Order: sequence, then C-alpha cells, then structure tokens
Amino acid sequence: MFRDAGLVAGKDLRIELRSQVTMQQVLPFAVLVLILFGIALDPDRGFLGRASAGLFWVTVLFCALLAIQRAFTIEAADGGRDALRLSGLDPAGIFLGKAAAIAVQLLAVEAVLAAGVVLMYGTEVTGVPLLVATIAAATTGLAAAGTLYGVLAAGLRVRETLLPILLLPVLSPVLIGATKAFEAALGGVAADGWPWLGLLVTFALLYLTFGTLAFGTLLEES
Amino acid sequence: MGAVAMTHVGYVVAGWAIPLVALGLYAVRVVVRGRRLAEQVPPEERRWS
Amino acid sequence: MEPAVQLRGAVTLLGRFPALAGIDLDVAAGEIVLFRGPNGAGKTTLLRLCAGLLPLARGEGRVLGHDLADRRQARALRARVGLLGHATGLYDELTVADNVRFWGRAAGADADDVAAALAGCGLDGRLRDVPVAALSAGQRRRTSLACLVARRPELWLLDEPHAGLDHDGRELLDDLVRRAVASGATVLVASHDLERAEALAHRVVTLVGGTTAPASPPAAGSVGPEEVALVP
Amino acid sequence: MSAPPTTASRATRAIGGLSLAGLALLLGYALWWSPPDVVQKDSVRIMYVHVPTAIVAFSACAITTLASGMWLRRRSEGWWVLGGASAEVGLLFTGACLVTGSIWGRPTWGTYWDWDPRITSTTLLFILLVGFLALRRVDNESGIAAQRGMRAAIVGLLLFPNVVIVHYSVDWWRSLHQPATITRLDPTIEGEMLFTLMLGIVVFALVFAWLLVHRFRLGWLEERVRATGLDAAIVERRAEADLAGRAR
Repeated sequence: MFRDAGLVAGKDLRIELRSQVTMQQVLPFAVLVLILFGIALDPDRGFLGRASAGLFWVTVLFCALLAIQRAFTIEAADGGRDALRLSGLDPAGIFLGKAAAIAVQLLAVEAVLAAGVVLMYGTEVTGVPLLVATIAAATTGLAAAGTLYGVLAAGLRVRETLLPILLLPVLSPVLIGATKAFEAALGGVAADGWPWLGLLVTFALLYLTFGTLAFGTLLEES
Repeated sequence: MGAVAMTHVGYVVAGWAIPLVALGLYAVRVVVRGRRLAEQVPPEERRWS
Repeated sequence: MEPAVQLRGAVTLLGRFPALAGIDLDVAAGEIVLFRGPNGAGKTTLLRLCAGLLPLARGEGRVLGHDLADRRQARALRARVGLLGHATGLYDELTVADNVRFWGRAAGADADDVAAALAGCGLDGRLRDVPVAALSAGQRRRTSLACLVARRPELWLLDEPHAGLDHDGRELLDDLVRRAVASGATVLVASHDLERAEALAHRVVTLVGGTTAPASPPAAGSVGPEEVALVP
Repeated sequence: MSAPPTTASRATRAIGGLSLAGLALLLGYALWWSPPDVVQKDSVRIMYVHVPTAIVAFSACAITTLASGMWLRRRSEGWWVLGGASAEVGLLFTGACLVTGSIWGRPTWGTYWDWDPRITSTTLLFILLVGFLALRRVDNESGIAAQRGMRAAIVGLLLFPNVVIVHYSVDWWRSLHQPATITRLDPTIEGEMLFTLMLGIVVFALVFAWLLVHRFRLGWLEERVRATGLDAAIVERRAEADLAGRAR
C-alpha cells in the first residue's frame, strides 16, 4: 500500500513541479488574502495582531480547497479515473499518496503564509514547538478529509460549488482547534494549547483511517 | 395559574407558531405528493395498507 | 480451457439508458474478435463491461474466470486487463516516459518492461521526454498503447485502435496484437475500420441496439468486406 | 380491498392521531399550566419546542448515518430511501430548532444570534444536512439504485460522527468564553417544567416518526416510478435492434 502511495505522491508532486500551479497560483492567492484581510480590518487598530492566528487558518482553509480541487482536476483529465481503476494500484495507496501530495503542497503554502503573517501583522512568534505540532496535525487532517471529500465531489458537474459546502463544515473543528492552539502558543501560555492539539490529532487519525477504508468504494463510483 | 398577563407573549407565540406551521405545511406537501405518486404505482408495489 | 469471456443476457446501464440490453457472447482464450455495428450500438460499453469497469445491471458475466456480478472479483479482474479507448488516461503535464513508467510500475512492471514498451512503440527517441500535452493525437494514442503494453495484460480491449494512427502506427499495433496473442492474450476490438481490423480478427460479431445481431459465420482468415456486409 | 392510493396506513393514522392529541396536551402545559421561569419569565416556554426539535434533529442524523451504513453493506433500496427521508425531515427540524433558538434568545441576549454553543453547532449541522441533500440530488441521475448514491452514502455515514465532533469542539470552544452563568439559556429545570419538557420530547418524536414514515413511503414510490421506467427502456432499446435489422 505504501509503495503505491509513494508512487502516486511522486506523480502528483512531479506534476506540480512541472505545472507550478500551487507555487504560482495558490501561493500568491494566500498572500493576497492576507493583504485583503489587512485592508478590510484596518491595520492601525492593532486588531490584526490579535486575530492573526484565526486569519492564518482561514486562509489555509481556502488554499486547501484550491489544492484539493486541483488534485482531482488532474485525475479527471481524459479518462484518468478509469485508468486509475485499471491500474492495479491499491485504492488505500492512492488515497494516502494524494493526501501526502496535498499535505506537502499545503505545508509549503503555510510556510510562506506564516512569514507573511509575521511580517504584515507583526505577530511575535513564541511557543514554536506547539506551533509546529499544530501545523503538522492540522495539515494532515485537512489533507486527509480534503482528499476523501475531494474524490467524492470529483467528476460531478457542480463540484466547484459542492466541495466547499460539503467540506468546510466538516473542517470547522480543525479551524477551531488550530486557531486555539496557535493563540495559546502566540499568547505565551503554551500549556493551554496542547489539549487542542489532541483534538487535531484525533480528527486527522479519524479521517486517515476512514479515508483508507472508504477510498476504494468511492473510486468505484463511475 | 398563569393568571397574571404572560410576558414576552409575542416571542412565545412566534416561537410556537412558526415551527408548527412549517411542520404542518411540510406534512401536507408530503402527503399530497404521496397520493399523486401512489396512483401511478400498481397496488402490489405498495407494501402498506 | 475456460472461455476468456462469457456473457449471458448481460444488461448494463449508462445513467438510465440500457446501453447493453441483454447480450450473449462467448470468446475463447487467444482469440481476436472484431465487433462491428453502428454508433451507439454498445461497442464501447461492452469493452468497458469486460474490463470490469461497469456493474452488471442484469444477467451474468464471467471474464478471465472473474464473475462480473461480484464487485470484488470485478475489481480484481481489472489488473489483468488493458483498455485502449478514446480517452488516453495520460497526465498531460508529465512526459511520455513519466506516463509509461507510472502506469507500468503501478501494475508491477519493472524498469526493463517500461523501456521495452517505449522501444516497442517507437517512443524511445525524440518523443521520450516530451510532455504529453505537446503530442499529436496519434502520438498520444501510441503512448497509451505503450502504457498498455508495459502492463502486459491477459485481455486486450481495443476501442477504435486504428483511429488516428498513421500507417506505421497501424502496422505496429497489428504486430503488437499478434505477438500478445502468441503469448496467450485474448483481444476484443471494436472498430469501423473494417478492412484493417478484419485482416487481424479471427471472428466478426455485429452489435446493434445493445445486443448481438444474428452471429455472422466465422470469418475464415481474411473475409472480403463485401461478403460480410451481405450477412444481416 | 386494494389499498387506497395514498402513503397513509393504519399505523400512520394511529401515530398521527396520537401526535395530534399529544401536541394539544403539550400546548396546554407549555403555554398555560407550567410555571414561568423565575428569571426568564414566560419566554422559557419556547424551550419546550426548542430543545425537543434539537434532540429530534440529532437523532435524525443518527438514523441517516445508520441507514447509509446499512445501504453500503446491503445495497437494498429501502436503506437508501430511509437515509434521504430522515435527512430531509431532519433538516426541517434543524431549521425549526434554529428559529426557536433565536426567538428564545432574543429577550435574554437582546439579539437574535448569540455564539451560544448549541445554536452555533446546530447551524453547522444545518449546513451539513444541506450539503448531504445537495449531493444526494446531484448523485442520483444514474439508473439502478445499487450503482447510484455511493458518494451520498459515504457522506451520510460520516454525518453523525461529524455532528458529534462539531458539537463537541464548538461546545469546548465556547465554554472558555461563556461561563455557565444565566446568559446560558437552560434555566434549572425541575417539577412541572421538567414534565412539560419530557412531554415535548415525546410528542415531537411522534411527529418526527409520522413524517418519516410518510416521507419514506414517498421516496419508495419515487423509486418504483423510476424502476418501472427501466423495463420499458430495455424493451424500447431492443426494438431499436429489430428496427435496424429490418432496415438493413
């Protein structure tokens, strides 16, 4: 299963390296959203600094939607789903491979976004271990749930509008957990953040397990 | 019991009227559509009576 | 020897439309069968059913010993089948070599199989590192043919294989099919390119309205197109 | 005696009668006989519809998840229809719960919306149901039920777990900011108020059951109409073959 996952992840990342969609489209979009928040929330009132955790994760959520849509647009190209079904790849491997590729791309976007937030919102970074752990757990959860709901919406005519309404309510616990953990880390009381990390890890494990089991039956859907 | 004038009358009435009316309308809609479809389906297909 | 493909009254739906409306078919292992018939007769659907991609709405079907009604067996069947259809199933951003390597290794082929497939399809020269997006339709079809060859399937399902191929391409395809059959594979071809396909096929079956028309007599070797047309 | 062409039956008439009687009794208690709350005075009477509809909404999601799970295992049409019926009726109750929640909140909080944990998670539940029903509608063009609705069944299977996770995280999130003081809606309940609340839960459960049975049968009929279309299509398709045969 993990061999297939590596194969699929490698393929997705190679396509990304060639097409540069995440780097040249999703990444600028992320920075743009930061700027829009800045414009909308009037930087002088110091509100941005306090809300930077929440704004960061809302932006990541939107970038995740774009990355997931992209991940399944590749497969929809020219009979890709049939080829996947005929390929002999283990469906669980395909799920983990796609999720891993999405996670890697999201991490890249999050890194730049973090720099942007520190630069533009003047957030002072403390409690780094908690920050890193939160980013890892939340990104895994986003990638796992995103891949599962992504394949659900793929191939449907109205997938652009259906995916957000299906996925975002499901991801709200990740938004809550990640934002709270970040606020604890940035606010200096890292101890409060660790329980939220528990929520993120549970969410990620739940969707990784369910995705691995359900992906085969979902790929079946012609 | 409840002799003194009820407070927040407007809210209480609204709080009860809106859901009950909604449930009633939905119930009527389901039963009517049910009746219309039931005619198109031969009786043995309907396993209730 | 168990027949490669055996269908009894098979019905397959595309949406609510019964593309196959009760079809009976028997194909022995190592046979090359050509399916003729008007557009919309159900040729493509028949190939996809035999590939285990479509569920059986009614009737029975066994392909390479797998029962099509059982979802798990239909899924297991797919790794042993190669489908060359209108859709190439290739990743436009990846190069020819990347595509053949990905689909080959997905089916367990090693580096030599991949290299052999590329060479076999004449793709190991200039085209090797060209992104598929930059290829012509014929070159894309050669690439998906190479992907199929790399996977070494036991059942070849070719949907309009000759379409878009130049002369060399057609020679190449016929040669690959003959070599595959020699090594025990079975081939089902759906095509309008009659004289080309008939030279290749052992037997011709006419498909109309989602089912087989009265079976035309087994074409002994190469039967001229005129004789076949007379038979309803 | 052939059944009259409706979705009603002895069972639904019984449940229907019972729920109407129960509703009358509930209205009596909720609006007149039960005492007003010391702090909230009479606005507490909305609780007797808000809490029961919330409970029914959550159980409707549980039924949809169960039905989706069973459909994935058995692929029998009944479970598929039950999943959809329960979600649709559940959506109606979730809407009622939201409306009554904000009306009840108005006198207490002074606004129609407050980030009260239950209202927030019920709103997210509402959107989850809307998404599920939207996916179901998009998903059931294809012919036979067995092949259809795979995606909606998976989302249905995840519906209740998602509801629980969302409810838990929202509750935990809001409990940091909103210590359980009087601003929370639930006054201490005992005696006659408790009885009225229990009565409310029973009555609305009956109403839900009645609606669910009728909506299920409506769904069942829709499936029958769709299935009868299939045989006709096969006959028509084979006729096309004869037509082509003769024409040549």
